Amino acid sequence: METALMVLAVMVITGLVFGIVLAYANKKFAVEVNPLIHLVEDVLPKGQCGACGFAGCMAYAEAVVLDANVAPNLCVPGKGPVAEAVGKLTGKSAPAIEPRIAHIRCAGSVENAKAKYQYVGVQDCAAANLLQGGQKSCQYGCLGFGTCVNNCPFGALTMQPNGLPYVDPEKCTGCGKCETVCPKNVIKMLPIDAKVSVNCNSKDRGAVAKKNCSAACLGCGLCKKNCSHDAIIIENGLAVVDYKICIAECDNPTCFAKCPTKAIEAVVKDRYPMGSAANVAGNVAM
Amino acid sequence: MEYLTLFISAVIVNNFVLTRFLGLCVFFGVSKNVNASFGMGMAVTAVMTISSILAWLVYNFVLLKFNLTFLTTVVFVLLIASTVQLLEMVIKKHVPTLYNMWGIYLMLIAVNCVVLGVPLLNVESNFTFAKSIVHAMGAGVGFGVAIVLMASLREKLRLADVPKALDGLGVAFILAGMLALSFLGFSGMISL
Amino acid sequence: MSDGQHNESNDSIFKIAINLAMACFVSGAIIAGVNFVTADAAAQKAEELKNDAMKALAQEADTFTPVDGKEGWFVAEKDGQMIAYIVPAVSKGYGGSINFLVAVTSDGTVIDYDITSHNETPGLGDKFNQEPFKSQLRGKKAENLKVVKDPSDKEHIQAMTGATISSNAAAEGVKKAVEEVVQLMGGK
Amino acid sequence: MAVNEESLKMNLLTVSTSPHITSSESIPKIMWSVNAALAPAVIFAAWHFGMPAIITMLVGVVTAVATEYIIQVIRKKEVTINDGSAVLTGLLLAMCLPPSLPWYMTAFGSFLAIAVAKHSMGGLGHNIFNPAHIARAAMMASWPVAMTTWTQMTTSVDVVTSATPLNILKQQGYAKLIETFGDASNMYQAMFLGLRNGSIGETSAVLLILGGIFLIYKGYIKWEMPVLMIGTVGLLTWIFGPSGLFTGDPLFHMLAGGLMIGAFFMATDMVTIPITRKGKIIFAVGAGVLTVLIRLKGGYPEGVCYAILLMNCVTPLIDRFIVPKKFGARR
Amino acid sequence: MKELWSIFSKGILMENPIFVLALSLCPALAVTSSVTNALTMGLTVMFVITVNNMTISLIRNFVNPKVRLPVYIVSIATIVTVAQLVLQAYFPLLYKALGIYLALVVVFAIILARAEVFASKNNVIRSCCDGLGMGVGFAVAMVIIGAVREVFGSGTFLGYHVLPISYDAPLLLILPAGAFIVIGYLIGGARILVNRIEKSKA
Amino acid sequence: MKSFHGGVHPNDSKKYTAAKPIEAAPLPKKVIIPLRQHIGAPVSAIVKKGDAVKKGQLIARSDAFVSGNVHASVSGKVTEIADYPHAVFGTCPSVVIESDGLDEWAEGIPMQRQWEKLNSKDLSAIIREAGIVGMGGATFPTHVKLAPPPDKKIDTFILNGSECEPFLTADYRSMLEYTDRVATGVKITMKALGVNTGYVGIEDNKPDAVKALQSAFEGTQVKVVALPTKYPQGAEKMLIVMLTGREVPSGGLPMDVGVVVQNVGTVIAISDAVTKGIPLIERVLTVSGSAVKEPKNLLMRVGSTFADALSYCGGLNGELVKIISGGPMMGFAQSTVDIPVIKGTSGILFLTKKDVNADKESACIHCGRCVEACPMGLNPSMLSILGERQFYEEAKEEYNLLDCMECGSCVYVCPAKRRIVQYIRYAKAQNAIQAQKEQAKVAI
Ligand SMILES: Cc1cc2nc3c(=O)[nH]c(=O)nc-3n(C[C@H](O)[C@H](O)[C@H](O)COP(=O)(O)O)c2cc1C
Ligand SMILES: Cc1cc2nc3c(=O)[nH]c(=O)nc-3n(C[C@H](O)[C@H](O)[C@H](O)COP(=O)(O)O)c2cc1C
Ligand SMILES: Cc1cc2nc3c(=O)[nH]c(=O)nc-3n(C[C@H](O)[C@H](O)[C@H](O)COP(=O)(O)O)c2cc1C
Ligand SMILES: Cc1cc2nc3c(=O)[nH]c(=O)nc-3n(C[C@H](O)[C@H](O)[C@H](O)CO)c2cc1C
Ligand code: SF4
Ligand code: SF4
Ligand code: SF4
Ligand code: SF4
Ligand code: FES
Repeated sequence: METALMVLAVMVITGLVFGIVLAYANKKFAVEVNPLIHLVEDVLPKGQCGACGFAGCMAYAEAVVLDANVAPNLCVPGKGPVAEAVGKLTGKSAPAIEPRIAHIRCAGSVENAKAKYQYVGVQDCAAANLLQGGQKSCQYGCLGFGTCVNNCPFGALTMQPNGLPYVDPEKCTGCGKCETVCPKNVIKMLPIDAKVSVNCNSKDRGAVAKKNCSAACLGCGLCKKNCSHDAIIIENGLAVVDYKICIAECDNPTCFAKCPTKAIEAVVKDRYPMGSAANVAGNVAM
Repeated sequence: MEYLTLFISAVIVNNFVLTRFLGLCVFFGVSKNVNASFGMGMAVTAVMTISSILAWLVYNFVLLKFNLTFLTTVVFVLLIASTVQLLEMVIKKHVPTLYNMWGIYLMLIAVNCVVLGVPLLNVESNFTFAKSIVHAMGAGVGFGVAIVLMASLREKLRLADVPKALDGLGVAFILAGMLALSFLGFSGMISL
Repeated sequence: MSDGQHNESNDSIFKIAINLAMACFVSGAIIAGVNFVTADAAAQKAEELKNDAMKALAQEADTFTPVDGKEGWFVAEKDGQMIAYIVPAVSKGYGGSINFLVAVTSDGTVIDYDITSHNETPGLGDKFNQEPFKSQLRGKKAENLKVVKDPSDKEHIQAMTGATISSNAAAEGVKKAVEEVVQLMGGK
Repeated sequence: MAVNEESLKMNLLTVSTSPHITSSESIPKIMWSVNAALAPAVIFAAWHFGMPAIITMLVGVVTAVATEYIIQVIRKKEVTINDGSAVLTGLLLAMCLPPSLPWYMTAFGSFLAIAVAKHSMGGLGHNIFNPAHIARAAMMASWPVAMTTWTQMTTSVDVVTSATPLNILKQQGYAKLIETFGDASNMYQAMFLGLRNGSIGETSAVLLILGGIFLIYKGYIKWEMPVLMIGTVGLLTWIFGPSGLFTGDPLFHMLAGGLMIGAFFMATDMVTIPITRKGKIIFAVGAGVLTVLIRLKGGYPEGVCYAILLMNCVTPLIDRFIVPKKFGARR
Repeated sequence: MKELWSIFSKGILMENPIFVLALSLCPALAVTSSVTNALTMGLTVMFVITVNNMTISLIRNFVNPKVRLPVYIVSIATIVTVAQLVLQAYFPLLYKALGIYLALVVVFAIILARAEVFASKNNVIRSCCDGLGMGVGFAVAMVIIGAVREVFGSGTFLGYHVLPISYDAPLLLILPAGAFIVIGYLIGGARILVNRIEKSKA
Repeated sequence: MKSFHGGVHPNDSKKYTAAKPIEAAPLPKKVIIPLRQHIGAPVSAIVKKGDAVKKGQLIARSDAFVSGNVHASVSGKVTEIADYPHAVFGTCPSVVIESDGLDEWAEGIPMQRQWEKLNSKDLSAIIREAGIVGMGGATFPTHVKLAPPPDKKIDTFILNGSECEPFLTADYRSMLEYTDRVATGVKITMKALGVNTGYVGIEDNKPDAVKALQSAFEGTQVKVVALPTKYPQGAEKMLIVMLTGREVPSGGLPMDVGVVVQNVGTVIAISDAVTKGIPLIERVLTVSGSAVKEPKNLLMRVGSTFADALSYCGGLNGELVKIISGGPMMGFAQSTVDIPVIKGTSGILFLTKKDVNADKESACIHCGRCVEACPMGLNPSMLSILGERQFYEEAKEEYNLLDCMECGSCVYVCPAKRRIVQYIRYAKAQNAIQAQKEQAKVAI
């Protein structure tokens, strides 16, 4: 019994002493850490892709909490739900972000596009690009060393045997990392419900483009003529689709039918044409 | 001389991390970066020395006196946790850069095997007050040496082509194993 | 710290301290309770264990009585007749100190020994607590407690292969115990 | 890469970044040269220890190469067993083992060296520890008895055959050592030529030195490293002699154990040592100091292996602090 | 029910405390040289973590946030001390075998981590499931490590010879260095497994 | 003489052309004159398609100070102004002139001028007008170097006659055959700079050039020094430290230590421009390599193509795998022969497989050869690894990425055949992009 009392005494005294010390210290040394930051960070998908424009998820969380000017919907991979959650936590309203997907604007596979020299060196597009713009005759085309593939934080890209990357629509979050690392500017983000896509990035004149690559957009304007909604313009010898008009007004695209090089194509049912088996086969057959 | 032997033994021959397996969570958690590891080594040394002193006093003047040795665990852990928390608050307030470097790991010291284990070993081996302090400091320095070495190795491996499955923690363990193998060279050098 | 508490409570220092003290109080109560229940059993078990250990060393003995003035020493008696001293000893091995409990007859012959704690390498040095090494030491006197590496020498103790240091330590620890007993007897 | 194969067929010009010419040195050339430099010692060992040594060396090399091959196939990496580095690791490991070790121990060690120490870190160039030494240390820990059992030599020259000189020194003292060999000059001679017991490849100092000189001449190793490491060992053992300061026998310590093979062939493994010349010097001296520390104070008679491993541990730190002097830093 | 199962099961592999979360690594090395020790420690931790999770979940609303950590620690320490006392009284040999690590259960990060991350935000039943799951995951991991080390390092399992007597066990596995290396590869293996499962789910 | 740290000793391969006197190449039928032949602001054409031009006529200029005028190198008709392949930039807008075969000088050229009477300002103006840029390879506009900012006191001029690149012998032959023009050019430059101390640094594998210049500079303040043969002896930082003992600070320019360095070709051009009023329209270059039949030193018009050079040299001999504009250590590999010669083209190499080493790259084995070879005291091994792993910032902040002059010594010695220079360029490029982004952010 005596032991028991001693135990209780010791424990209670210990508890009291540390309680007082800690509580006092807590008051004395308190530092304001905004717990919101952690909450926001918890919500983010932690891909650390930087699509938000900050150095990783933590940095964005900090910025969005502390800086009133930082919008809550900057996280692209998180899509709507994350934007909403961040908006709720920070009390900022979150306009929906438009879902998008990476699109390879090049059909210059090994078969279609000529090489101008044999490259020996570091297997990286940006590095190869420093040598006279890379080994392709077409100076706008995909170099095929897969810098985008290696940089996709979500593993959505794979390199195909034909030397062009393939975007897995299931995995691509639309973060846009690949767009920023591609030295040739081949990748562009496409609205997720786009109906047609131009698979070329060449700003060469038609004859030159054709000489360099059999799948090039020649800038001939047939698609423009065939579009009844004026959604296509020819810019620097390249067809450009205005997706605002295209998506809103067109429900039966016909523009691509006449394209002599199939540089403009319908986006097939699985949302995305490039690299699909049929598409590769089509390119080779030409 | 006796103290020196004790110290050296705790630092290298019986290194707490590599042969006694104490404090591994922090050892693996923080050893990604040499600078942070160096700081952590110092922090552990400091915390361990302070808590060993307090623990020795409490044990010998309270617990032993009243025959309450079965309370050792509870009292020690509370003592250490509170000391660390106090330390954390002080550092956070006054040296924020240091705080940022260790981040959440400072809290991990509070509940870290080596920090509790050394005071426990001290009382278990009936060390005198002075010996306890030397032992604790030796253990802390040993921890520091191990974690800094580990961090430098891991910084080098960061650039290596490590198999994917092993990258990170797996290879860190294998490295620790090799570090321990190398430290076997010191074995038999000092026996207590 | 991943604390999700938004409500920064402004409780007084005292209130906070009481909170912790309460926890400690409950904890103390539980521990005291459990201790109350187990203390006797533990003490009894410890006693039993000790007796068992000593019994294992001096199998014939039926009672063990502590020796005055010699901490940790016991006299093993059979039918009131003293047959051995049970003596603790320490020596230095490969990995640190080794603790022994040695049963020695009054004329300084080893009956048996047990190693109660050591830090030798498992599978190597720790074989000194197993047969056949152990049996080598039984029946030996102080002058024969010496490690040699010559297989033909049956007078002395054969080193365990690859663990000469541990072998030496075992022999030395036991020898120390024997010598102390001899000294005690001689001093009488 | 598909892109390049295609362009190759079309006979296009090659374009790459400057420089467009390189020296003729290559990794295989270096590795095979080191193998060649070891050849005299290998042949001597085969003669000196006979069949058991030959088997151990074969098992070491074959296991190492096979392991490397399998791992590279599994990891879908280019198979580089022809570059000679796996052969070298296997061979060096075998040369640091007692001749009549059971074959499965050698195989275990060789596997460990390649699989754990080398390829788990990423393969050639990425390993932090000397694979052969990691394997030896692991084997030492695994089978301490077998690893310290020294058997008959086929060419024994009336010398004790059951222990290595360092073992005799550690366990029976210096006087016994001299006694074993007759007199001191006999001892130095036997040890210099290699007519003594020990690990397979470590005994013949003269052949190892010859191999080392070849490598220095080829520029594959820096002369400072072996010289400083051996010199440090000599100096320290002389200073800290058995009966007071400056009473040691430096010559004995320099010739004994694995110091020669360690200093010429293992402390010089560029993958695991500092990159700068100054760093290499620090490494060599440090390894020498640790060798002496372990020999004189440690639990083992020999310390070269652990000394090198311990210096491997600090190599990244050395590289961090010992950096080349940059041009233009001085005004 | 399904939810509880998923709370329970995640601790076993997907969030295994040792192989995946890398918490509580000390016991995973220190007391796994034999399966018996590993199992005892595993069960002890399982007991402590479960009881503690329930306790914390019960008292979470009464704890002042400023002393949250000390209170949690007191709770854990109490449970550990109880376990200590019981083991000491009824299983003294096991008590001795676990040595200082038994007291150190208090500071195994996994226990506090579960208290902080899970139990302090969930009700008793869920916390109990979480604790059990983590505890089982811990125990399983311990036993796996122990089995590898014991079988290959001494040729026995639970003390019985499972490999031929002629098996010349490499002591390395029993030593610290070997323990680190074994766990390194086990972690690698677990990572491959976890990735496979995640992939098959996706 | 204590040499600078590092450097390498590649086979100098100068035997192909060292003994061959400079030959003037026949007049090309057509020249392609790129509008970017220098570092600095681009120039714009002041002629248009169809215009008739004379040799030496100004055809493109810019108002920017750091820029270089461009002149017609033959007389004839402008047939096109369009993008053409370029040895350094890939493609570049160029003026194409079809030669009329008459090779007529523009009005007022050549003329006679007493340079001794001109002051430094006039000299600079003439040099600027003549479109002279550095002919050692970097093509930095020469008049800019001759007009240092007032806070930089220039006290020394160095003529870079080291020509350390293998294969190249153009400077060597020029020093032997155009000794007087070289001497005059040096004197003019020193006057323009207002300095009295001059050095000529020549590698000691060209003893006759040393002798020739020694007698040419007899009795002047200009010292002709034979330097140990070692690549990159000709890099200006190495040259300066060898001749004056001054180390150009990290990130600095020669003028920071009071020195200006010029190439042999450049001073010849200066001499011609000042004494005869002839702008820079032709240069001496070496055509060599084991894939050409008759390697030669040629005097070629700017704008003639590599194909012209090849045909003057007897065509191909063996399988061509690589064409290099410049030397093998620093030059640029080309993908076609239709590349125009520009002011900075010091050599054209046609190489076969045996010259080129295209072994596979492997991981760095930390042998340290590159560290020992790097004249800039860098750690190329680390730079390449960091580049490979995309740690550009770390390479810049902690491993002095930007100090690398891309001399290629490290790659030359690397047994793992690591493409260190490519990694370095890549890392530099990525850092530049990053810096641009940062600036853009600040601007917003
Ligand atoms: C990992 C390891 C553990 C060892 N443990 C012991 C040990 O517990 N006891 C011992 O006497 N020797 C031990 N040794 C061996 C000693 O270092 C030394 O080699 C041995 O005692 C020499 O004895 P011998 O003459 O019997 O071969 C160990 C060696 C290693 C590598
Ligand atoms: C951006 C830039 C500015 C320069 N400014 C000067 C200058 O003001 N004065 C000068 O004498 N040289 C100047 N230089 C030229 C360098 O000193 C050097 O001659 C030129 O970079 C070519 O050297 P290299 O062939 O060794 O690369 C400049 C070079 C660059 C790239
Ligand atoms: C690695 C390297 C090697 C060089 N070698 C030479 C050379 O051999 N001869 C030369 O005239 N310039 C060489 N240069 C260029 C010089 O550094 C310097 O730019 C030039 O001499 C300046 O003269 P310029 O402006 O008249 O061309 C080299 C530059 C570098 C970076
Ligand atoms: C001079 C020299 C020494 C070497 N020494 C060793 C050695 O001691 N151990 C080893 O495993 N490999 C050695 N190697 C081979 C090679 O570096 C080794 O396979 C790598 O460490 C594996 O990445 C050596 C190579 C050279 C060129
Ligand atoms: S899309 Fe761009 S980054 Fe991707 S492989 Fe093609 S060129 Fe490279
Ligand atoms: S494919 Fe591009 S946009 Fe899509 S997830 Fe990968 S990096 Fe982001
Ligand atoms: S290229 Fe750069 S890193 Fe390489 S040796 Fe030259 S200066 Fe050094
Ligand atoms: S020369 Fe090549 S292999 Fe050697 S250290 Fe440099 S980069 Fe690495
Ligand atoms: S269990 Fe985490 S530090 Fe020991």
